[in-house]
Amino acid sequence: MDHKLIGKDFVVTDIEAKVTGRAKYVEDFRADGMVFCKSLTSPIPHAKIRSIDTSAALKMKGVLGILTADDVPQFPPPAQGIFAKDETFYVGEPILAVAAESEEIAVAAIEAIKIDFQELPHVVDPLESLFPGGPNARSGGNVAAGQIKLQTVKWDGADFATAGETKLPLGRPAEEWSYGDIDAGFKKAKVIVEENFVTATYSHNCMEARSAFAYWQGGKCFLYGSNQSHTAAIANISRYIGIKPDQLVFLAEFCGGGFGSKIPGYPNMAIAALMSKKINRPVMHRISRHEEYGIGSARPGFQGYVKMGFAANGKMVAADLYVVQESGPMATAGDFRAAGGALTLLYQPDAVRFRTVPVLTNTVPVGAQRGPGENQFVSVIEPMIDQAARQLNMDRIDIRIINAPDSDGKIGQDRGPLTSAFQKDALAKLKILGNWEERKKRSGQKNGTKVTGIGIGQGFHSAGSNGFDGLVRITTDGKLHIHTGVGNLGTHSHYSTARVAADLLNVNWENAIVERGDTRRGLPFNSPQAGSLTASTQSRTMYAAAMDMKDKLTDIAAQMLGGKPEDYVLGDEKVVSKSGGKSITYQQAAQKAVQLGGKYSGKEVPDELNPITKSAVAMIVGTGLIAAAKDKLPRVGTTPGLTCNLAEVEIDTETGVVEIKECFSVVDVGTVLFPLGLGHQIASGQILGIGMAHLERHIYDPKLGIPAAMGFHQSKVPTYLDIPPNIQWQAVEKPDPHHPLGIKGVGEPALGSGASCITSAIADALGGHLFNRTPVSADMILNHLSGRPPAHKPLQVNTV
Amino acid sequence: MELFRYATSVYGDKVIIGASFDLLQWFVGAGVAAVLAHAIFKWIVPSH
Amino acid sequence: MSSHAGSVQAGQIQRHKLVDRLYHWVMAVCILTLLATSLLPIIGWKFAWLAIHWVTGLVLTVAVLFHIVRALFFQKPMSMVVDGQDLQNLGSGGRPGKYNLAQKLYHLAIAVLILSGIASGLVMLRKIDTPWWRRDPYWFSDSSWGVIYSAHDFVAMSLVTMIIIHVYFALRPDEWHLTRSMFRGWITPKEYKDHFDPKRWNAEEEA
Amino acid sequence: MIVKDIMAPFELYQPAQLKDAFSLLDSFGKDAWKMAGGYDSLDWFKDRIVRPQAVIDLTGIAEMKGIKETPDGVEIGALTTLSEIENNPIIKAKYRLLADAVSHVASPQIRNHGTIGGNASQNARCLYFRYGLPCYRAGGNTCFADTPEGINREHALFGADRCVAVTSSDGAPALTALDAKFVLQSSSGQRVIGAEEFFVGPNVDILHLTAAKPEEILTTIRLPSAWAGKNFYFEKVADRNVWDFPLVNVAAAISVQNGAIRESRIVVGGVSAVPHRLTQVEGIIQGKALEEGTATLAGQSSTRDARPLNYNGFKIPLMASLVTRAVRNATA
Repeated sequence: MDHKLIGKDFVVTDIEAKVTGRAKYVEDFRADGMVFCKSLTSPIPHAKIRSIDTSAALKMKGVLGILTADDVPQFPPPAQGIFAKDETFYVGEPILAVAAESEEIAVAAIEAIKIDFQELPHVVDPLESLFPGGPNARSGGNVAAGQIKLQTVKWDGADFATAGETKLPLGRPAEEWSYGDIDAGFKKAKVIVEENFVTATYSHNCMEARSAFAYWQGGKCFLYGSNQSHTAAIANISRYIGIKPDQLVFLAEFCGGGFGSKIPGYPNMAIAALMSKKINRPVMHRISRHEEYGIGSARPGFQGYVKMGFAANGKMVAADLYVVQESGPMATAGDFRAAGGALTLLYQPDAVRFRTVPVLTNTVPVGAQRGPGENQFVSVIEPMIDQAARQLNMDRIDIRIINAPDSDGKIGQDRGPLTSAFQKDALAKLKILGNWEERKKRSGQKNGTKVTGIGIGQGFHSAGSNGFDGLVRITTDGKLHIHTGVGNLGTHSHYSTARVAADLLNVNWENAIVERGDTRRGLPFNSPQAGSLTASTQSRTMYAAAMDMKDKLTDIAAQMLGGKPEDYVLGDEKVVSKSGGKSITYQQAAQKAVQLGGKYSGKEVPDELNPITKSAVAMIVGTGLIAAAKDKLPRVGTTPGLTCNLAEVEIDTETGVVEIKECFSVVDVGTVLFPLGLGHQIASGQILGIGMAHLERHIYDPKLGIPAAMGFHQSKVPTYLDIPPNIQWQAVEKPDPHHPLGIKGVGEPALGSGASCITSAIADALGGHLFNRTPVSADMILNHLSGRPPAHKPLQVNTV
Repeated sequence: MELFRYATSVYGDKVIIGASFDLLQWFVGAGVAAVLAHAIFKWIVPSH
Repeated sequence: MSSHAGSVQAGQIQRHKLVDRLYHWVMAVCILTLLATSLLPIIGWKFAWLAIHWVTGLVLTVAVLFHIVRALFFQKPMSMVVDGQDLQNLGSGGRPGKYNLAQKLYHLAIAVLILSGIASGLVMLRKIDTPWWRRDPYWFSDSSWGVIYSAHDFVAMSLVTMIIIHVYFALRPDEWHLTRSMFRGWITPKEYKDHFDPKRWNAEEEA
Repeated sequence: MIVKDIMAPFELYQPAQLKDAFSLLDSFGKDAWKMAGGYDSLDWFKDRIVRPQAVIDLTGIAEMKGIKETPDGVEIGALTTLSEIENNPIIKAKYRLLADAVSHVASPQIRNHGTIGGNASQNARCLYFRYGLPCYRAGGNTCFADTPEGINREHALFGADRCVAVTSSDGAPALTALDAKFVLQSSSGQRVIGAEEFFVGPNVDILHLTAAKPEEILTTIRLPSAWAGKNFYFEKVADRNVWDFPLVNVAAAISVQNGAIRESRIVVGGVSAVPHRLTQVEGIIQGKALEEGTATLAGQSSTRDARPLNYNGFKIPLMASLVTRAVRNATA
C-alpha cells in the first residue's frame, strides 16, 4: 500500500511546546483559591501505627485540613493504598496529608505531628524473609501477587543449608508450571549452563514527579495528573477517589516520563482530589524528588536460578528457571511471570520448568517498568547464551538464530501462537549491520590497558492488543478531528497513530486536529499507553474508526449524489464517484451528517462501545460527521515485539571502567509507522539498557531499612557521556499479518536488548566471565580482574 | 540552656546523644565557687 | 615492717606506701589525660585524641581494679568508710582517723564518678575498632547509647569540678601535711599527734 | 516527623564586600551559614538537616573572584568558578593539573556556578551523613557506614577514625599536589595554611573536613610557583562520566631532572577524609628513573596501609592502578 503519512517522518505537533517550555505540566496549573498539600511519609520501614497526634498541627495558622487513611477509600491488603492505615511498610509511604495556605506551612505542620510507631521487624532481602523464622514485610504474610493471595511462605532451613551462600535455595514456589520433559532434555543436552543470578531493583526515575492538582465543580472532580495513559486510567483513578468514572474530568496533556509507573493512575493522585473535596478549595499536591523515590515505583529485582541444556547444534532442549522476586510491600508487579514467558518465547526450548515466588519486602513499591520481567531476565541470561555458544564452539549469533522464534513459534506454558515473529531475520540482519564477521574478531583484543568486548542482546515484549474504540470526526469546517485517549507518554505514538486515520481518510495532516489531553474533548476508550501497545493497538483502533468513517462518507455521498456507497471512493478530502465527475467535500459530508443525525452525527452509537467512548461521543454529538467504532479486526495469538542489539565495549583492565563504543540494533516491529519515533525508542532503550546493565540500582541499609538512592544523582541514571555517540538501527520490515497495517510495537524490548548486549559485551571482554548480576559496575569488574573476592555475596540484593 | 544534646534518630525521633557541653562552664564555675566559699569560710572563721 | 627502699625512717609516721602513692599519681595522670583528651577538643583545641583517650581509660581501669583489690584485701577498707564517730566529731570537733569526713565523702564521690566513667567508657569501646573486636554500634538502641554517653559526659564535667576542689585542698597550708605525704609517704609524729586520733588510726600497727 | 526536599525559611544576606561578610559572621555566630556556589549548601537546606538563621551568600564579593599572577605563583579567589579555572590560560599553561581536575567536577552546569573554594570545602557525601542520621560527623555517637552490614562502597581506606567518610572533591587532591596555600580571613586577621593543615581528618575534627573556623572565610587559594609547569597527571574514576563523585581520583605533580624523579607530590582522593598524600611513595620513587618499573613500584607501595570496609576493597587495586598511571603518564 502506498501511504502518504504512515511510515513517514514528521515534526511532532507538541514538540515545540516541550522544548520551549510552553507545555504545561501538572505543577504549572493554578486556580483561584488554590492551596497546597503535602504528605507526611513514613520514616520507618515497618511499624504499627499506634496513634497519630495532629493537634499541634491543626492549631497552626494557615493549616486548612488533614486527610488521613480514615478519609480515603480502602483497598484490601496487600493492595497499595492511598495512605498507610494501621501499619506502615516502607520508608516514604504516605501516612496522611496536610493542606495549608503554603507548602512551608504544610511542612511546618507535618513536623509538628506526632506519630507513635511500634517498630516491627523489617526485611529488604527476599531470601531473608523466606528463611525459617525470617521477618515478614507485612503482618499478614510475605508472599503475594496478582492471583497469589497474601500468605506466609518459609522455606526449609535444610534448603538454605544445602544451597550455601552461593546458590539459590530451591524451596517451595508460589507458582510452578512446566511443559515437555526437562529431565530427558538435560540428559540429551551436550552442554548445560547452570547459574544463580541477581538483578537490581531500581527506580523509574520519571523527570516529572507524580504531582496532582484537583478541584471540584458541578459535582465533578477535575484532576490534573501526570499519566502515561488517559482514558484507560479513568476507571482506576475514579476508584481511588471513590467516584464513578463519569464524575471524573481528567486532564493529562503532557507526561514527564512514566516508564510504566503511570499506566492506570496511582493512589497518590487521589490525595489532591479528596483533600480538595474535604476543604472545598482547589488543591495542588506537589511531589518532591525525595517523595517521588518513595512512591514513584521501581523495577523489581530478581534472585534467580537457571539451568539450560543445549544440543550439539545449539538448540535449547531444556530449561529450568526459578525466579524469586523482590516485590516491595504491595503486590504491585508481575515481572516474575514475564520472565518465564520470555524464556519460552526467545529461545523456544523443547521443555521448560518454571518456578517462582514473589516475596514482599519493606522496600519501595515496585511496578511495571519498560519490559517488566523480560528485561531483567535477558540482562542476565543473554551472557549465559554466549557461554553455551563458547562451550559448543558456535557462533554467538548463530546459536541465537537457531533458538529464535519464527512465526510458528510458541509462547508460555500453554504454547500459545504468535501473530508473527521474524527474530531470525533480525539477527541475520544484525550480522550485516554490525559487521559481525569482522567485529567478532576484536573480541578479547587488547589495546594498551584496554580490552574489547563484543556483546549480543535480545529483547522481547508482547507488543500489540485489540478491542478498543476509535473515534474520529469531520466537523462542518471540513477538518478531521482525531480523538485519541492513549495519553502522551513522550513516545510520540499518540500523534503517529493519529496519522493513521488521516492517512486512510486521505486528509492532509494540516487539516487534522488531534483531540487529546482532556476528557472534555471527547476521548474514546483507548489502549493504555503501555506495554509496547500503542503503535500497534492504537493504529488498528484508528483503522477501525477510519473504515467506519469511510463507510459513512460513501454512504452520505450516495445519499447526496445518488447511487450506492460502493460507487464511491475517497479522494483528496473528498468523496469521489468511481466513474469520476461527481464528488462531495468532507465539509459537505459533515454538514449533511449534522442534518441527518442518527449514526452520522453521533446521536446513535453502537452498543458495543465502552461507556467512556459513549460519553465521549455524547460530548461532540451533532458537531459533524462522527465515526466511532470498536476494533473487532481479527488477531489470534501474542504479538511479539522483538529486538536484537550488538555492542562493542572497551574495559580498562586497570580501573574497571567500561566504555561503550558502538551499538547496533535490529528490530522486528512489522511495518514501520514512524521511523524517527522508532529510532528514538531504540536509542532510548539502549540508553536505559546501559543504566540497567551497568549503573542503576536501589540501595538499602539492611539493618536500618532506609533507602540510599533518593535522587537522580544517587540513582546513577546514565548521562550523556556514558552512552555511545551513535546508535545505528534497522527494522526487519515484515508486516504482521494479524494487523491491518502490519504494525507491531517495540518500546520495551529495545531496553532489554540494550541491557543484555552490554552485559554480554562485558562478559566477552573478560573472557566470558559471568557476573550473573546487574548492574555490573566498575568495582565488580575490578575485584574480578585483581583476583579479589566479590564484595557482595552472590545472592545479596540492594547493595551496590 | 539545655542539659542534653539531642539529635534526630534514624526514624525521626528526638533522642539524647549526650550531655550538653555548654554545661562545662557551670561545672568549672561550681568548682571555683566551692573553693571560694571554703576559702572565705576559713578566712572568716579561722580554726582553733 | 618492711625495710626496702622508700620505707619509713625513724621519726616518720608512714601514711601512704610507695605503691599507693604510685597508684594515686598514675590515676591522677590518667584522669587529667582523659579530661584533656576529651574536653580540650570540645573547647576548640583540635588534635587526634581518641586513641590516647581509650588507651588511658584502659590504664585507669586496670589501676582502679588494682586499687579495689588492694584496698579490700590488703588494706583497711573501713578506714575510708563514714562511721558514727565521724558524725559525732562534726559536733565535738574530735580528731579523725586516717581519713577525715571530707576526705571520705570526696573519695566516695570520686569513686562513684570514676566507676561510672569507666563503666560507660568500657561500653563505649564497643563502638570503636580495637585489636580485639570490630565495632558494633547496634549493641544498644539509640536512646540507651544516649544515656550512656550522657553519663560519661556528666562524669567528665563533674570530674573537672572535683579536681578543682581537690587541688585547692591539696594546696591549702592547713592540709599541707597530707599533700606532702602523697609525695614522700610519711608525716611527722607531731602531725600525727595534732591531726589524728591514734585510736582510730593506729599508724604503728598499720606500718 | 521527617520532611525532606523542601527548604525551611532563612534570612539571606548578600554582602558585596568581605568586611560586611565578617561582620555578619560575627553578629550571627553559630546561626550563620556561609554559602558560595550552593551545591553543597542547598542540599542541606532542602533536606532540612541544616537550618541556619542567616545564610551569607558570598558570591557577590568581587574581591574573592578571579585569577592573577603574583611573584610567587598564582592567586585564585575562592569564589572563582570551576569553569573559569578550567579555561583560564595561566592555569592551563602552568598548573594544568588543577584545570584537569576541576574539568572532571560534576557537570558543565555545576562547574559554571560551583566555586573552587566551595569544591575544596565541600562536606562529606557519605549517604548516612547526608540522610541526616545522628552520625559522628553530625555530632552524634555512631558511624552507620562502618557496621557489620553497612553500605560503604564509597568510603575510606585510610585514616578512618570512627567516621569512615571520604573527601569527594576533585579539586582538593590537585590543590594538595600543587602545594596550595589556603588564606583564611576573619574580622580579626588572616592566616595562611598549607593543604595538609587545611584538610582535616576525623581523628582531629570529626565534625568538619577543613580547618576553617566558623568565623573564618576561605578567601584565596595560592599556588606556589615551585610546581608550575611540572609533569602532571589527573585521573578520576567514577561510576559515570558526568555528574558523579570520584570513587577514587589521583593528582600528581612530578618534577623530573635528567629523566629521573627529582621530587613529587602524589595525592589520592576518595580514599580518606582528607586528600591522601603518598609521602612514602614519593620517598620511594625519588631519584628513580621515570619508567614503567618505577610507576609499578609507586602503585604497589601506595596501598600498603589500606584498611578496606565491607564493600570498598576494590578501591585498593583501583588506587594502585591510578597511582601507577599517574607516575607512568605524568607529562609537562
